[in-house]
Amino acid sequence: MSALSFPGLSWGGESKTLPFEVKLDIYEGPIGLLLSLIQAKSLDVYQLSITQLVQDYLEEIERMNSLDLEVATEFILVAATLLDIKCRKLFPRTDDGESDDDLAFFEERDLLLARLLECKTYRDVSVVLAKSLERGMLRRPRTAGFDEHVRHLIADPLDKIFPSILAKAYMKALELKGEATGLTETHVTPLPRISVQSAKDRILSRLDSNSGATFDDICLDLELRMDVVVFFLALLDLVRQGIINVNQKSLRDPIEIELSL
Amino acid sequence: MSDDAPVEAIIEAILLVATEPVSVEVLSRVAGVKKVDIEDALVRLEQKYQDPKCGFGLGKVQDGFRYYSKSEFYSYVSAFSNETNDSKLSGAALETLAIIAYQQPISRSSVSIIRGVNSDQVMRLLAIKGYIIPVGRANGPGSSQLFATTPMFLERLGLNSLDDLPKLTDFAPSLEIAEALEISLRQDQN
Amino acid sequence: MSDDAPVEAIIEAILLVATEPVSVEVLSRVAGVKKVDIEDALVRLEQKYQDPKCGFGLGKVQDGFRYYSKSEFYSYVSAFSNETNDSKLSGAALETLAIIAYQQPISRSSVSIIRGVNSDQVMRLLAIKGYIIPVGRANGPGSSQLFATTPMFLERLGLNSLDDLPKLTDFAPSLEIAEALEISLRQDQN
Repeated sequence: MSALSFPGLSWGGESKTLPFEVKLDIYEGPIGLLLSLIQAKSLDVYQLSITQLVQDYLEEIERMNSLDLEVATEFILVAATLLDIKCRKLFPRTDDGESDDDLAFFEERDLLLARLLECKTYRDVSVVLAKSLERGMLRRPRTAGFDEHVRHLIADPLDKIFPSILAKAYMKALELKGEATGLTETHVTPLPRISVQSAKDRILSRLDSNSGATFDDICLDLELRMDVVVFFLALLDLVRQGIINVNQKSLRDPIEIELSL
Repeated sequence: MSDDAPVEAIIEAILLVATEPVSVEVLSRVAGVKKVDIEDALVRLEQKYQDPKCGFGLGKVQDGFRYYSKSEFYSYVSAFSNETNDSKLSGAALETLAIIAYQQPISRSSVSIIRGVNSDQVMRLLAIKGYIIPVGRANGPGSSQLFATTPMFLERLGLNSLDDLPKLTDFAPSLEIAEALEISLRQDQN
Repeated sequence: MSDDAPVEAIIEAILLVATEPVSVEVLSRVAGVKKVDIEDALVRLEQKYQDPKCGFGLGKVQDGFRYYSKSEFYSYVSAFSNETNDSKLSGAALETLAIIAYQQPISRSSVSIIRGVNSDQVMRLLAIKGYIIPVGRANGPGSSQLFATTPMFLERLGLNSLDDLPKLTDFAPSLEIAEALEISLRQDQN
């Protein structure tokens, strides 16, 4: 990998106390790791040794000193796709027809390719950004702001505060905190009130042959995040069964749903 | 032109206490003079600061102006602030920053999806460093918090606005690379 | 010994980024020139800033030098403060103050970690307004400065002592949130 590091910000002289610094320097995600490995091996996934990949991965985990479930899951997915590719190469199919399995495989392969390309784009552009940041570090903005002697000129930022407002602000700050560490409400959310089957029924009842709906529309009256998750699972299952088609223009666009045929 | 207080001096007094870039509009309102007069004064100030005996200059970011130490004196400034290079941004952090810069506003989970790895901690670090900031919530289901880059990020890049970011299309992998990747993933047809 | 960088320019660059008054000793060490040369340069700078077109000047405080906006322009500086002190800043300041009030003594970095954004500037503002004050250093490695609220803060709130702050038990955070907080604070100390 190219050297991406550049002199970072001083952080009130306390940068040494940042807890996660070291960890970040070591680890790149599965997609990034995979991309690095493919590039190192002249872009040939086929030649890539799965055992080598797994071994490299395990070494990374070792260095991280912890197993992140999400990272592991993602890695397994990527590795499985690669394994599938290798298997198909080793055991060529005899029949010419394309089965559903084949289609699913092609889809997965294309998805992996798209992600590799996307990942590479951002990685390449980040090298340029790093250079600009490095140049930007050479000049420093003034941050001193108002000095002691002009203190009386500063509009009081805490006009009209009461103890209760302060307490509320504190509680709000703590809630934000909980989210920042990834401990979100899902940890305390009650069990879903809807089954996947009934969610499927409800999705289908919203669709007719003429018009579709968006996932957001369908989830509009759901109160619990858990219920949204259930509806999403139902959505995935309906796609798998070929009952509906979904379409999303880009990551943040609504998921459009319509009946198949 | 006011005869008692020179516009340049008013601008200097304001920029000295500013901690963020100040727009011509704000300068004009606070100084009580027309925007063109502020603009003229800014040009004169820029000329004045070009003197090599001057250690700082004006920087323009996101339509605002702010004082900067000149980059020629970087070594002195960093010696003064006792900086060490041990707070480097990692490749992971830079990659994350790039994704946020181009896709903002974007949620933690969307970044994680693109990178293929949980990016919460990297994003927390970037927020604490002041490069990104939460800007509100998506209004879809689940309503996750969205993040965007800060003016400081643009400032560090020396850019006026997000439009000045390098075009992403210039960085799309070349056809050869895309093909090579695809071939390597393609199943043998025979 | 300066190679070709003018001493005045080096001093200007340093004073521009400084947030506290800087002594002649420090300037001399950082610029790598003799103290007399720094003193001479400071005299030349003072003369330069006397120009009525200059909005700020050099001030000497407790053996240190810093920039200050000239008092002729205080009305503009004050107007600028009113203009920029929008609700956004107030919200950030309130949140920061609340965290310090309930968790004191606490370091800058701990506040930043809890808020998820760099809070150095807000804390500087709160210190200048006299609501918080540095009270010593943590004894861990790195030994960051700790901050606490002032008697003036209590006075503003109409409280006799910190014990009179509203009890949080009524709306205490869930165990998970409390744990997350504790973990991050623990990390911070290591």
